[in-house]
Amino acid sequence: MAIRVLYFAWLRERVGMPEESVAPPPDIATVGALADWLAARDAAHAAAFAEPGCVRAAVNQDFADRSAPVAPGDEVAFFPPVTGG
Amino acid sequence: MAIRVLYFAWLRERVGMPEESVAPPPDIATVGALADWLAARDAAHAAAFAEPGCVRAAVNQDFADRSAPVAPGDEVAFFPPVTGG
Amino acid sequence: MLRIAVQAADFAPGEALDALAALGGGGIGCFLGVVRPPVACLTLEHYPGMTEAAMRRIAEAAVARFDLLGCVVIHRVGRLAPGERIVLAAAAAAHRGAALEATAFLIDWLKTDAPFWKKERLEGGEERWVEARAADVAARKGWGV
Amino acid sequence: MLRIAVQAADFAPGEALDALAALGGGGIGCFLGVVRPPVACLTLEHYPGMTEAAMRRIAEAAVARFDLLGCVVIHRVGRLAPGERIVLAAAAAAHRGAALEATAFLIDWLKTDAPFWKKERLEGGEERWVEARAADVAARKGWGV
Repeated sequence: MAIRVLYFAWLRERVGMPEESVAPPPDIATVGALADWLAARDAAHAAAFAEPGCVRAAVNQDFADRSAPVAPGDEVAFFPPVTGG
Repeated sequence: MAIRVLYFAWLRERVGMPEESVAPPPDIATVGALADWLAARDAAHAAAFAEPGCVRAAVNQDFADRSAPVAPGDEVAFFPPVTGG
Repeated sequence: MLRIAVQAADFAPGEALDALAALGGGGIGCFLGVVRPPVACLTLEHYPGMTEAAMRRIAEAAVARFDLLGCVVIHRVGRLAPGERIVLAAAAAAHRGAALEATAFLIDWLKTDAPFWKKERLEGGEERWVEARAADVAARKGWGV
Repeated sequence: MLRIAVQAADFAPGEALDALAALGGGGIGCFLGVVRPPVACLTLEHYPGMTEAAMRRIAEAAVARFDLLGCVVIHRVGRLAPGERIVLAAAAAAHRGAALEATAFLIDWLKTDAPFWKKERLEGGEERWVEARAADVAARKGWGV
């Protein structure tokens, strides 16, 4: 089972797509590891994750930090700090 | 020239009229002196001014304390603490 | 923009907010006061002439203090039933902080500095003049000056 | 009463206030955010599903914390022109203090805890993603928790 990855705002623009399904190796078990693994895929992903301090994440629609666990079947979203309201 | 005196809320009810024109002797020259002079007029006025701590005043439509001067031609209002909003 | 009104008629809060939203600011704060049960009937008395002047002074103080683009203060008088609107205080500013603080300022000052008096009739028929609350005086004093 | 909406369509602030005024409280606080020049166009993106859940959590926290009778939070998404309404946060309570504090709480939390992102196009044509403001994070932290 894959991980569904969503991108929002400028991460979406830099990656060039709103979402993708990925199947990282089993040792990719946290948000931070997944981000690093995605960043290493190609230049577009690298650009999206180039400023780790500006990247926030959610796992299954709950805000999550880099140490939060991820597993196949999860929905993981990456985005900049929110600016609604 | 007389002083126009207005009453509001329960002061109006106790005095029994919304306003009156009075001509106190010339030594009645402050809000406090005027209130005491009015209170001595009859039982209705006495009842209105019976709780001096609950009586506020305005002279010519500006809040005023007991020491504020009053003179013929002024409009002086007496009322309880305000409760709008 | 300053809009002050003392009136027996009801008012439309949406219209006040629209007028404030048109001023080019980013944030509008608003407080709406309504007659709350168990009051069966509320009668609002005021001091014509002084009331409008006091409301204008309060509004002008808010505009200066919070750098507002405008504010609206509407206060009804006469007899009001439960659920009826009593008062609206609203403020437009560049940002939300000033808009919401100004709104609180306006309503806090209205409670202590504008000559209105409320008489309540309770559901049992008993009538009483509402007493000024120490909390309102404290809220007003919290703004300094 | 809890009304949460994420929508492209405009909304009527007066309707939200009417619904809150009908709950039997004495005070309704409201914040209305509008697109402010010199922004020529604002585009709001969100995270469908998570957005509604986050807004509901924020609204429920406000209801519990301020003992509200109800609250309304409406946030628009998509493209908005200057002067258009973006967001409304409103709260009904027994008294004004809780209503206004809850309103500030709702909008402060929305700024930091709901997944919306704003892209501005300036009058010159330049586009940029709005950056999160340290002041917003500080305002959110000011509520504790």
